[in-house]
Amino acid sequence: MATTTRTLEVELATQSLGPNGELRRVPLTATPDGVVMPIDLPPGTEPDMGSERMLINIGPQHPATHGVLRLVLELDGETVVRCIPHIGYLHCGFEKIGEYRQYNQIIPWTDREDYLNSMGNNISYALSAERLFGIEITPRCTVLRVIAMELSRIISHLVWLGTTAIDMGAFTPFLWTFQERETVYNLWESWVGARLTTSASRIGGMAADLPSGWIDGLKAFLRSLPKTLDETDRMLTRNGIWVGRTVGLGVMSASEAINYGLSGPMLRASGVAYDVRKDVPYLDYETYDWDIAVGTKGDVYDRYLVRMEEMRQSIRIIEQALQRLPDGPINVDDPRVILPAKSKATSEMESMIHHFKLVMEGPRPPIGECYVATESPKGEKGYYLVSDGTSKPVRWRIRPPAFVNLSAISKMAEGHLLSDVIAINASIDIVMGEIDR
Amino acid sequence: MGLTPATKPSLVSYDPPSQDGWVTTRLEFLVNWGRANSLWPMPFGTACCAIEFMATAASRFDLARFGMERMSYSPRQADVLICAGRVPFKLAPVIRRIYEQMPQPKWVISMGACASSGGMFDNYAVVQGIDTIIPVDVYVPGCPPRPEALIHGIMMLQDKVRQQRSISDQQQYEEITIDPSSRFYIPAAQIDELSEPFGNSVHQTRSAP
Amino acid sequence: MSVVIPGAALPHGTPDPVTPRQIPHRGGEANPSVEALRAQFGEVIGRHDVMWGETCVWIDAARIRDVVLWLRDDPSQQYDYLVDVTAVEHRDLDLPMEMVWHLRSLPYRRFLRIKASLPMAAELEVPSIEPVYKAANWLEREVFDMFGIRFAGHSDLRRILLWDSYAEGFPLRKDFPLRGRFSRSEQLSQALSANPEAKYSMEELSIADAFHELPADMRARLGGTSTGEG
Amino acid sequence: MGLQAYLPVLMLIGFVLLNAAIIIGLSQWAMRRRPTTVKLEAYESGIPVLGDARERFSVKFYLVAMLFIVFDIETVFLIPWGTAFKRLSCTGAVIDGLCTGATSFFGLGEMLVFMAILAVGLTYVWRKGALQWD
Repeated sequence: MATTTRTLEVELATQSLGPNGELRRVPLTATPDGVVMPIDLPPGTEPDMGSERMLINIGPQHPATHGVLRLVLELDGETVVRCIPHIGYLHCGFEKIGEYRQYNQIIPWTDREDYLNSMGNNISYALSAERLFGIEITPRCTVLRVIAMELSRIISHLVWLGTTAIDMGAFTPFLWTFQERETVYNLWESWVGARLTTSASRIGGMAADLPSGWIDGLKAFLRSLPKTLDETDRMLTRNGIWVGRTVGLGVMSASEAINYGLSGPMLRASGVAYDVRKDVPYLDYETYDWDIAVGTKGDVYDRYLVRMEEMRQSIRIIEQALQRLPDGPINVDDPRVILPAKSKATSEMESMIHHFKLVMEGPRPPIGECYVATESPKGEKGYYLVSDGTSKPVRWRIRPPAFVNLSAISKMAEGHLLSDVIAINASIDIVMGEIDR
Repeated sequence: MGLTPATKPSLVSYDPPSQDGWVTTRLEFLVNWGRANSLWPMPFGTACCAIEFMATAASRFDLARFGMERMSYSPRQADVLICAGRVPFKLAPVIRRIYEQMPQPKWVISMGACASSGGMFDNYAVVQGIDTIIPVDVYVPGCPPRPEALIHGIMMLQDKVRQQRSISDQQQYEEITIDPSSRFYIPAAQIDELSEPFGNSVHQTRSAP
Repeated sequence: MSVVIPGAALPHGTPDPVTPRQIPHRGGEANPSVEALRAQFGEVIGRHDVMWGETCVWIDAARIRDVVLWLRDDPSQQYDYLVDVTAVEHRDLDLPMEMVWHLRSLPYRRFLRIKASLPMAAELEVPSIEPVYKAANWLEREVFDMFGIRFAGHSDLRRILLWDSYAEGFPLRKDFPLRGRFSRSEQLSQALSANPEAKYSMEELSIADAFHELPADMRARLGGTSTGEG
Repeated sequence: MGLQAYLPVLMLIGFVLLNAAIIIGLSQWAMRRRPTTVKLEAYESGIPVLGDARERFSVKFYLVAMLFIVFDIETVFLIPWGTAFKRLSCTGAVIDGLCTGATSFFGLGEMLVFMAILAVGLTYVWRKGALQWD
């Protein structure tokens, strides 16, 4: 998209920041008749009078930005000439708070960061903390965690499907998907007590074991979900408006997608069959029989198909996991991290001291660092923990998949129409809590 | 709900304190009834509470029963600003500007612990309660508040709207003037006092063990 | 449209990866790329260790771009996926600050962590790897925003999470208090009273200026070289 | 007698104007304006606006508007023709809905000629590519 001289080929990259981060402006030189000429443009060049450009804000408070993302678009009529994303409107200092909390106290933070996939984040953090402690979890806990992560993937894709359909004018899928999501809310609530901010995992186990009747509730959900998926599929997949608005939009080729660091459905839609569950397996994912959905062209329509197929594969995984769910303890009996049973803690003296010491000081990992990647609905979600032996981490780094996926939006959006930018932004499945941390 | 006796929800009865004319009280009753049952919310949804707000607006906890299913994303047509989620300092001028651009009569519901008091985010980046920036009518506790809790907050707001003397007392709708230098509604000392850490959050700033 | 299969470059018989069990705290066999790096770059590569099954290589910070470029383009390495760029500052301040790069090779299914230590006294400056990986653009901007480490050769180094005229410094540094340096009312008043152009980057202001859309007072403030505060 | 025939239309116009006057008048009377500087500024997702919307737009928007007006008026002419169709295509007088003379194709033919002329215009515009958007 060649920018005309009217768009002022001034140094668009701003090295204009002072040593401690305050803004230094690049001075603009204006010729006598008020035409602003860039510094190094030879004088006398006649700016061609293209049609006027308009700068508009699809700003923090906008129904189509899925949270508080702000896109500044330079429009030529209806075509987007340049798309400049501004993020940080939900920056709440997660990583800073992580250095002031014990390892088990960070778990409530993980489900407020990517609040659509809260159970998945809890377990992903627990996995990286357990590797930092060098703990192997019990078989029952492994299978339970697989069920929880796949269910969390399904409900995250359901919210994405509902809100993307609203962005393109179809309101009813939003009500269907939230109806399904309410059933999963009931399952979470009966298991952990909270609908959205579950904080379900602990280092070395889970907060609680399944209540009775939970498996039947899950089986009922697994019967009703495919019906909703088929209904939405019948409504959207071959719908003329949907196809017309999504095919050929925001195309990313395979090599570009890898270089931009995309991950998850964004990467697989561009034809790269990389899934953390298959390539860097955890929780025995390699023993389940399921396959990855891979797109071909890498446009918004392929991302929609990949996510719909992923939900069906998640159902397959959950059904296999339900068959192999073993009995047995849910917490590993490692006194460094797991509290003694309540009955022993109130009756025996050293259990009480152990309970008090563990709660007051928190578990202490050996000195070291580790990075564990898991497949979150947005992409490769990883927690990089650095410990210096004390009970509070030195560094709690969240590898945000949606943050890296969103960094490619200006490449995807430029050249399309204004309404296509909304569709492309919805296809990236952004959650601002995770992007701004 | 818990400790204080529940306020008597006055759906129909209306007893104006002073002896206004019969016409103005009936007209006020009609205006308040109209406003209370058709509050158009402006969902200022930032974080997890926004997802719970969507669940409240969806078909199971249907907000349409309270006349609020018509979401208005522009402040020009909004009656209630529902701040669902935490507000960082970078977002403070945005929510302040949107509140100022809403026409009177306007109300604010602060949904969730993070909007009401900064919640668990007692750090450098988050506003410790949006009541330091904009006047708030109803605080809904919870993290995130259950849809029933939000609906209870909305019903409390409807009670407040029903009891307002909308025609006879025009002063209550005057726009609050900003102190031009610091652009605050309330004095800076009060903001510092409101944002003081409380409870066990007082000594959470030790990074070492 | 051919599908890119990770692990394609591995010899045909290699088994599929499995969930790692009983990972040793230290030791364990290192990533073959370490020897290749030593052969290629010699003394630029410092020590390496294997922590919880992940190989970590220490290098000289100034040569990061050539190392990463070679790792990506060499047919025997093919580290084509940049996972993360971040920094770590330890609690006792005489330990230097560490830059951390996480790389992944999709064809060879390998994971490598590259570290470089930056002495605190010196100017925190590291060559940017944005020319090698486009993903590094925002990741490096965030490390600059949170730690104050400048990246030489970055196309658009600005603050990404906090607003450009944020005056309290760099939040993730250990000397930065948890609740910020200023009082709450001061933070709030600075956030609320920022001038309108503080909300736009230089790029948008120059575009608007090219079309004579800048209001007079903003143009006056911008015309001079004073900061956006005015 | 002539006015009598137009009574329904005039009542309709009167009611419409009365309705509009009531709505606007009542709200003007009851409303109290409380303008503040920020409230009068433009709303753009909560961010101060840069530049204004009065821009010179490319000509294709104007072109599409003109095409719409042409074919919209074509449909407007269809309506009176439809009401008078029975009288047009009946040689004799129409008595309470029945045609006394022989039916002729005049009514239909007349409209087909009208449509054909506009169809020529449409094909010209279509081939020239004015309907192609980008």
